[in-house]
Amino acid sequence: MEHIIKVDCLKHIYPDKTEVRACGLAFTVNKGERVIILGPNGAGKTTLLNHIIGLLKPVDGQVEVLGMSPYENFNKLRKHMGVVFQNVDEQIIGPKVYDDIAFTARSEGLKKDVVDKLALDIARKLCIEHLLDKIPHYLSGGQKKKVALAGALIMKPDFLILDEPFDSLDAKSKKEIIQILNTVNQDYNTTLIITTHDVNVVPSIADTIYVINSGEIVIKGDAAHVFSQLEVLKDASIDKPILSELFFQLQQSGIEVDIPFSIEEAKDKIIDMINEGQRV
Amino acid sequence: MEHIIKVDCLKHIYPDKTEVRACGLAFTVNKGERVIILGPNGAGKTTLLNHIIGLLKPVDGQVEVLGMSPYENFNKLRKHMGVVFQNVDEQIIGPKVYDDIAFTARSEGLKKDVVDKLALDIARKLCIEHLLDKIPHYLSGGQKKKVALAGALIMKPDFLILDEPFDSLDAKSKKEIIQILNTVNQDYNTTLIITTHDVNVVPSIADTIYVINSGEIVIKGDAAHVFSQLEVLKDASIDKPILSELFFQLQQSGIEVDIPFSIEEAKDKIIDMINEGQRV
Amino acid sequence: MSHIHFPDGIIPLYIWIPAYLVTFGIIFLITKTIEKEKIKKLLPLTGIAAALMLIGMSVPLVIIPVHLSLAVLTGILIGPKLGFVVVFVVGLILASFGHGGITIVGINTLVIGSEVFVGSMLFRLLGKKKKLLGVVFSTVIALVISLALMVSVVGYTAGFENALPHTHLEHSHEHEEHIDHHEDHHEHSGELEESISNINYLFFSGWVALILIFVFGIALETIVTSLIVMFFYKVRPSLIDSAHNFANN
Amino acid sequence: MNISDIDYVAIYGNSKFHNITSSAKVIFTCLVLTSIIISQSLIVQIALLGLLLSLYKVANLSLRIARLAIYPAIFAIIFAVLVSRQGLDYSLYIMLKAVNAALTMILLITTTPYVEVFAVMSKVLPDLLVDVFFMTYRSFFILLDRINSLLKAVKVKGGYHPLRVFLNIRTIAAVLGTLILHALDMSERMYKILELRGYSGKIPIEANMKIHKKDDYFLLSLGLIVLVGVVLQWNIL
Repeated sequence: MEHIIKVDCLKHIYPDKTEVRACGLAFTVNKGERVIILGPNGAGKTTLLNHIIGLLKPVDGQVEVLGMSPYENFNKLRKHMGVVFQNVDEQIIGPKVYDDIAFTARSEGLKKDVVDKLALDIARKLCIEHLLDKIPHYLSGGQKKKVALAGALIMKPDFLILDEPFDSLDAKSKKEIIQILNTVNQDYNTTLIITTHDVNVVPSIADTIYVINSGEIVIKGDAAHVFSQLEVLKDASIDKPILSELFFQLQQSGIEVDIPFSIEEAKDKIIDMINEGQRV
Repeated sequence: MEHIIKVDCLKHIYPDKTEVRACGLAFTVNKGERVIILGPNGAGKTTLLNHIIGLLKPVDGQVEVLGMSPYENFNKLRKHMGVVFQNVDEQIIGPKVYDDIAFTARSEGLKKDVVDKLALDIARKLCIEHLLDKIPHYLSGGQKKKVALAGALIMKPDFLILDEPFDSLDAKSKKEIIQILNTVNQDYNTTLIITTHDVNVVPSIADTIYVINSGEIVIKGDAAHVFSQLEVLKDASIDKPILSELFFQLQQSGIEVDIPFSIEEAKDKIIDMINEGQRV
Repeated sequence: MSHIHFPDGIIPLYIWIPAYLVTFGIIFLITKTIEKEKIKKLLPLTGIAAALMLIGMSVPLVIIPVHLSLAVLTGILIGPKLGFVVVFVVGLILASFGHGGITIVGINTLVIGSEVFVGSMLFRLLGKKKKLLGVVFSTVIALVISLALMVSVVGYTAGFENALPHTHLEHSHEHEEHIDHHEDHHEHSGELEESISNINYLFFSGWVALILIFVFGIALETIVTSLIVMFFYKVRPSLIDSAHNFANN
Repeated sequence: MNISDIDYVAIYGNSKFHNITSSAKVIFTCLVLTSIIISQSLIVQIALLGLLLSLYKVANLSLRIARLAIYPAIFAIIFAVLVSRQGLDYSLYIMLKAVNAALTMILLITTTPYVEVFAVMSKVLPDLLVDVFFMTYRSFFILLDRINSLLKAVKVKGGYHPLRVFLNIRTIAAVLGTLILHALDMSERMYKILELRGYSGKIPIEANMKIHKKDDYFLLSLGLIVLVGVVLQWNIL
């Protein structure tokens, strides 16, 4: 498969002289892939995203999206991207929910009935039809996130780029958002690039995970691979996923068992062990 | 023990006519207790806190703090409370970190050397001495949280009331804040009242947990009790803690085992089961 | 929009010092008329309004080519009294990095303060029944008045007569008192009559250009202010309605 | 160069000038400003410009910062050429006066954090006004982040079209409307916080303003010499 995004040892210097890097392993994304960028606050996740979006100009290193430099081809590439930043409050531009969802379509100069249809379609897909006439300000956190997501998705972009989409959400909203993202990925083959520091959502949404720690991409792989590397995760002060930690401790107690990454897998492994009656 | 806070079926109506309640089980707090109010976004957690603080006047029901109505005795009770709201940016008032931490002490009219000592003590306790001379908007999220916490703690209040203190923090900062809170609780016997939707932090900080769902307090008890009630938690759309879910599934598979609430406990239980070689 | 970007050293002492004194007098009166208890509530509001105005004036909004002042809007939202305080605070902060002189802050406050006052009072009067028309009229009139004030200050300083072709001779004396270096120039002023009228002509077309800029500025500020007020009507009408009952602010 | 850049330079800049006690710098600024305003001689203005530029060197300030003075320079020139029509010397004099005054203010504000300037001002201004300054300062940075995010979102969503002016204006109105709405809610919350934290009608600050260092005295003497020099020259002429 061809890489539609390639990032190679990026370096960025902010006006206040902070240097942020994304070096280490190469960052590549295939069409339709669901990519998670995992790392603690301040690791450089958002800087990496902003380079991919084309909002920042790399001081050093390379970023390529669809074979182009995103910074220099911002207006061309913008149409391929849907972006939701971390704080939804700061990106929903009202007055009504409808206005925000329709924003990009309207800005493209599409006709009113086309815009209406697009907005209604995406609102239906995200089950927020009933919110279209509401004022965004009074919505709950989860609802706002869905509105921002609908606004990013209205033009059916090739990539969906999300910065900490699960932050501040309760369990239910988190699950809903994950489900929406997976549906969108399947139905439109949309590539997902998502940053998060919440390790527990990862297995349910990631094809590939990049772990980034103080500007270095230190692990790349699927959930099973990443979550077995407890030491590297610890260095990156990433929450050890609870199951990995439990099974790691079992290993330490002398039990021979692989580390699972879903509750079902863990249950099966435990039942097997009990059945075998392995003595410790 | 005597209840220092009592809330009984509270009802509040916001200007936009939204009605928020905190009914169901009675909400009581003892001196020195660490209380967690757990619930999804919009369940009424913050409303409950605002009543305890005395910022809202109940339309119906009763709130008592140290035997008084907090709304009517706001200025008296204020001095017993340290409060940190969800958005710390907005509550750091002092132009420099030191000014902010010292704010309450100075407003009380204490002498300079007393204020200095209090501010330095609390800054040391929270390991933010090196920040005292900084200007707040250059701090990271986790640092701001600690500064706000120091400002709330300077007068060694009887209660510390925190609204979603773990929101948006990564694993490392979360752990630091939890440790600070537990230390403060032990050293000063400060009563903690904390809202959160993050179920995984609960075991490490809660004596008593109240689960609140659409205005009803539906469960009250310690971690072991609360986390065994998976059905009620599910109704409240609260994340099932991963370990509880795992052991719940083991139970469903016919294994007789109690639900643990820490990784160590889970590990021991699994090892026991393996040793017993209980057949399934 | 009529923030005077005038640097220091042009407006004479006998104008800017009294302007400062009057400004302080007004601020003193304002703080005296607000109840102490209310100050707590109004402090964050005032600070935030000033921050918003600073953002309007100093942050390039990228997608439209000019800065906004948001003065009338501020007046509508927080009333003329606090609006005046806000204008002073903003002026002083802008002056701190050369966005207008430090000596001009008093004059600026009075000029833009009048814009806030006229705008918010007119809106109270006119905005009750016809919302859109009310805000458009209030903004335009407030801007025109403050512009007129500004032009008078500038004009007075420069000497209005100066702008008119036949009075430049009388005026040259005024400057002789000020600046001794220039006597030689003015000795030949008779010979230079012709070229000076040319300059006057240029100067006149300068005024035309200036007026066009003013009209553009007024139009833009009015449109944005009206759109924002209408935005609030849609989103939170109570905000604008309360502007009509601001008896105490 | 905007307020947040200036703030950054003032706080994180490191030079002899940055280290001088704030109150000394404020007094120095007042002395020099007075000199600039009362002096009527081109030569003196040129000399003052020289002095200011060497102080910029001492303070380690880049040209990017001095560029802020171009703005008043242009306005002064417009005034001098279009309005006064007094010839080259006078135009130069007016321009230098404006530039010098601006450079003096900028020197102060890029070497002294706003917070400290406000603290010095708190000795002469009424409490309420000083508190408004502090509140403005805090809110400005919070709201600046917000509007930058909003503008970033507009950019990414394709909300900017160079040729569709009315669309742009409508967008900016929606952006500002959204920002103001958030800001007003924030003011409600800040009010509650002030109440809770026991705000007594004055934000208590500690301003370490005692002039004590050698450099403090040096700067003050420099300011005095400048002023006396200008006054003497004035009297002689």
